[in-house]
Amino acid sequence: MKKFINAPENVVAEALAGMAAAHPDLIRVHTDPDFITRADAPVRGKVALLSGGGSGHEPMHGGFVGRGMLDAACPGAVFTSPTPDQMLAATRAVDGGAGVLHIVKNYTGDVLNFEMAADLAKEEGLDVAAVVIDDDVAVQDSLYTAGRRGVGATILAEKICGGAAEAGADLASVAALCREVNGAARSMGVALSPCTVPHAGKPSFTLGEGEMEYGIGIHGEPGRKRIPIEPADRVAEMLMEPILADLPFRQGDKVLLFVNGLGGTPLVELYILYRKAAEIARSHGLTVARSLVGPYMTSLEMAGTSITLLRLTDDMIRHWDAPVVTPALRWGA
Amino acid sequence: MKKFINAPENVVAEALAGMAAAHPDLIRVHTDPDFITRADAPVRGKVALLSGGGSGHEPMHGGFVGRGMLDAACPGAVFTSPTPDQMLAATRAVDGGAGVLHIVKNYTGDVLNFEMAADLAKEEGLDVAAVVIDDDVAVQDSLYTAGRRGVGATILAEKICGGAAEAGADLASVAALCREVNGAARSMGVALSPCTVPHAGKPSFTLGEGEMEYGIGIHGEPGRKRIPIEPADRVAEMLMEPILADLPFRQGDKVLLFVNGLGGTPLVELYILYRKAAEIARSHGLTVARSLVGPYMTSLEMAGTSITLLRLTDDMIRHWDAPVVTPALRWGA
Amino acid sequence: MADQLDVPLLTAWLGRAAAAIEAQQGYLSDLDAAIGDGDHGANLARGFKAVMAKLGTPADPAALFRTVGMTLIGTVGGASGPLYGTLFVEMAKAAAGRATLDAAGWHTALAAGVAGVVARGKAAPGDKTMIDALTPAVAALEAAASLPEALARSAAAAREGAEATAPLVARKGRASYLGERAIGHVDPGATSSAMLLAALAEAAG
Amino acid sequence: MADQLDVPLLTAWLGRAAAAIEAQQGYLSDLDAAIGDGDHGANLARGFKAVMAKLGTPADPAALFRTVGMTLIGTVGGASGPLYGTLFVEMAKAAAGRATLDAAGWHTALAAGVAGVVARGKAAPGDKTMIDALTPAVAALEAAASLPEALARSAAAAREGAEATAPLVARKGRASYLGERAIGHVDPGATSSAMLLAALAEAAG
Ligand SMILES: Nc1ncnc2c1ncn2[C@@H]1O[C@H](COP(=O)(O)OP(=O)(O)O)[C@@H](O)[C@H]1O
Ligand SMILES: Nc1ncnc2c1ncn2[C@@H]1O[C@H](COP(=O)(O)OP(=O)(O)O)[C@@H](O)[C@H]1O
Ligand SMILES: [Mg+2]
Ligand SMILES: [Mg+2]
Ligand SMILES: [Mg+2]
Ligand SMILES: [Mg+2]
Repeated sequence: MKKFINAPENVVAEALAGMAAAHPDLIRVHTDPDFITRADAPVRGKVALLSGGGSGHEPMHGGFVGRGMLDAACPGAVFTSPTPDQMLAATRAVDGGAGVLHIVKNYTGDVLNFEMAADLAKEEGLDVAAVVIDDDVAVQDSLYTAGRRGVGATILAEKICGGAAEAGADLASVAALCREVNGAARSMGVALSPCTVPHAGKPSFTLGEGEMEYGIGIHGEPGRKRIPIEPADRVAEMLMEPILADLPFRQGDKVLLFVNGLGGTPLVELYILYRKAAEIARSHGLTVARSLVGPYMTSLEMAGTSITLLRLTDDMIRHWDAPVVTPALRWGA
Repeated sequence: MKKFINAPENVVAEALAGMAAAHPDLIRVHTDPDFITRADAPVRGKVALLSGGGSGHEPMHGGFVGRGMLDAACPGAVFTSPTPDQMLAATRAVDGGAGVLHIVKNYTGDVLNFEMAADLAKEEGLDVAAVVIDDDVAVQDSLYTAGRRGVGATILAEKICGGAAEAGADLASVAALCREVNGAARSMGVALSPCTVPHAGKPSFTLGEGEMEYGIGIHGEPGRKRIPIEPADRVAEMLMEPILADLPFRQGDKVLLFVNGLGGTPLVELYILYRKAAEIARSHGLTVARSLVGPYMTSLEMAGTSITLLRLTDDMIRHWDAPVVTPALRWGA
Repeated sequence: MADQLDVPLLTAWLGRAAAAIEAQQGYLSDLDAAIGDGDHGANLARGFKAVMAKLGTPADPAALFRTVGMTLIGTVGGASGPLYGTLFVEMAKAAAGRATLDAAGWHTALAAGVAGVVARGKAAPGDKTMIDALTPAVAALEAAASLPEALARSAAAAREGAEATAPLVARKGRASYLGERAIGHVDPGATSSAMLLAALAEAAG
Repeated sequence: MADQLDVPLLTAWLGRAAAAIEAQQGYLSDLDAAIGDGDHGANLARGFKAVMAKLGTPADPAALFRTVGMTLIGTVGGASGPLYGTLFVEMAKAAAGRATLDAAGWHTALAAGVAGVVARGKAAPGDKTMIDALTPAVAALEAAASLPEALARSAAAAREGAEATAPLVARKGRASYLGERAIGHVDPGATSSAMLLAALAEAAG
């Protein structure tokens, strides 16, 4: 294992300290329990947005804390969901009197811990709503699985709901918008290499020189199937096909196309994939009205990509375009 | 070689097409010869900034084209400097009547090609100035080398000079500021793994499990020496020491601390390094007034980092803080 | 050979459990890497280390269970944190007011704990989770001659239950993403459950 | 056995050179990977492919050299693009107005080309660059009995010059970053220069 770390058990704490030092104007880092809030939290009268999950996916979620996006993020150990006490303390810290929305990625651990936190917060009289994101078409959404995973749509929901909250929407409306974004988004991922969790010290799986993991998650878990590696254009097709098949994207729809890097894939390759994915979208009569390209939801140093397609409403576009000032996403202010 | 590409010879063209599709509001991609300009180029009356270099360092330079930073970028083949015809065509395209500054990283190839381009542009009556960036303390700056390489300071110079140009500074002033930034910045890098140039199809060097390349460049070339891998805090020290030793950074100086990822290093590790680097800067009596953390100047998928320290003047801070609207760096507008 | 579980014995159990988890940390994480995300050993090791640091000298079994449960909830994270936490918190409720637990008392407590895990995680036997170890462990306590014998049988049943998860397709948790690819791998949570109960049998044996 | 270099012969030379570069592309890039960035083979292969596509039927050697030079400048990039480009552009200037080049004419042209490379790249002999092959190649042309013999000697001198770069520390180009680590490796640009001159000797031989 070759990493710039001091000790596996200190990775999260030291990275948080680094974030605090690098972005004092944007965020505050709280320790024991660990969470990140925007520098000016709580914002009076504004619905607060809170997300969280395992570390190792940076910039998600801590990099999205700031004006126009998240009010707080709770980082767990690497690839391990955070604990209810973190979420409870963060909920208290960012509640500005208009309630707190928990944006939860659909993994058993995240869901259970957020449930416990929400129960505790409600016992304290806090107004908490939760939306579970589950956009990953690699997983069959059936009674026989834990359901679809939450992946790329999480970031889109955080930005769009952040815009709505900043514009004064109330908790029920922000939660409804979050559900709407989740319902209109689909994702699919593929990996060319595994990643190494610091604690484990060895790669989470092994892939042959000619192989890729299709339907990969973001926690180093194996994907849906292992298949021969394909040229970039074919990979883009293989990711777009199940996305387009799953949601009735219709001729004339405006979409946001998000080509995400899982960490170890250079930007130049993401743009090669974007080119083909956009072409496929256009050939289906869709208008790619907004885009996002980069390593925004990573899996440590994994080489791989995921594509997320979101069917946009005009409301979503407005809130997407609204100013955002966070360490990782910033525009309009 | 496992990459999301179609064919090595199409990497640059397809990535450029992807960039054009993803950022139509910010940039225009021109082909044959290849270059990128900001969408509204030429900007009348503004000094234009042009940079360029081999591809494979994304987002540098194409990702920095847009309002408040570069007017144009010329991408070469992967890790190969672009050619004079690209630079000449780009110079013509962005000249708004106030002259064009070429920001050139100090590599023989970049310098020679930019020299030829500047000669040709001047023959056409264009007003061109060039500044060579050479901030890499890994290379001895002597008669016996090609001189220090241009690395992280390039991006800082592009942003700061972009701000000055936008504010109306004339060509001589922007060039002087660029030289000033270069003179006040020092960088040093280290790699944990090599990268694979698509054309070569195999890693540019091999490193043992316990080894790192100290004093690495950004083109997959070997570094100054191969040494045993160290904990992150020690790595930060080993990068900061030669930087601090080289320039008389003085107690009370304000500095910008830039911890750059070379591609394959997760953000969480960059923040761990940032934490220690900032601590070292503080312990030398420096005030870290601004910071930048992320994979801004990469070497394909290389795992590694570089640290750049820039001694700031109030002018530099003002131009750093000024609005910038590019695919990779964006704030204030 | 104890016939009652009192605070010193339960404390000894947790010490053994923590040591076993620490020693088997790599093994548990390897099991999890095969069909999950490879953190189960690290998660539990972190949790049980915190438990040993926090435990102190609780007044009674209920207080002990509650501290264990809350500590696990606060330090483990992931799926197993809330589930093991709930196990102990529900055992605390069921053991409330008792200075010691005999075989029947332990049976009541563990059954309540497992019911809590089922309520929270919604897993049924055969879903390839810790429930596949815990449910037979409760059942094996039914008609026991002595406490040590009951605990030994319960631990054996948990072990068998854990091993029997190998041929299953997972229907809960992260392994459920894998479909048929989960076949042939033992569930990490079921394995850690069996370890915990083995430690108890040893402590009381 | 030609005693003049005319356009057909020079065209044949470039064809051989392009084929040799293409065939040795991997070798040249490997040499460059050891002490540079591993692209020298790909750079020249791209350039000479473009040269063959653009060449057409030039009116005289000067036109041919100019097309080669401008094409290399426009397609190779890196350090070698402007340098090889300058070599040919300066040869074009020196050959202006001649329908063919005899041994003396070629000597004049090559010397002018190499002087251009030195002017642009500022390398001296012993700096571990293409100059270490080109300079002896010019010198070897001095007192030649016949053109083929001159070209054969020149090619041999270039080859020896290239090989002699191995023990040197580089003082120009990317390899200069390496200091002592460059010792033991042959310079890629010197090697490609030797290849070009070998192709000429073969074409005229
Ligand atoms: N819904 C559930 N009910 C019961 N046990 C579950 C459930 N989901 C997961 N588990 C158990 O949790 C274990 C995984 O724990 P752990 O690896 O610590 O958490 P995570 O899956 O979040 O990484 C599984 O092996 C399984 O036994
Ligand atoms: N200043 C110089 N003068 C002469 N030749 C040089 C100079 N710098 C580099 N070279 C030659 O260029 C070769 C490298 O070419 P190439 O790999 O194509 O370019 P780059 O170094 O930009 O990647 C070196 O092997 C050397 O022979
Ligand atoms: Mg986990
Ligand atoms: Mg090069
Ligand atoms: Mg796990
Ligand atoms: Mg080279």
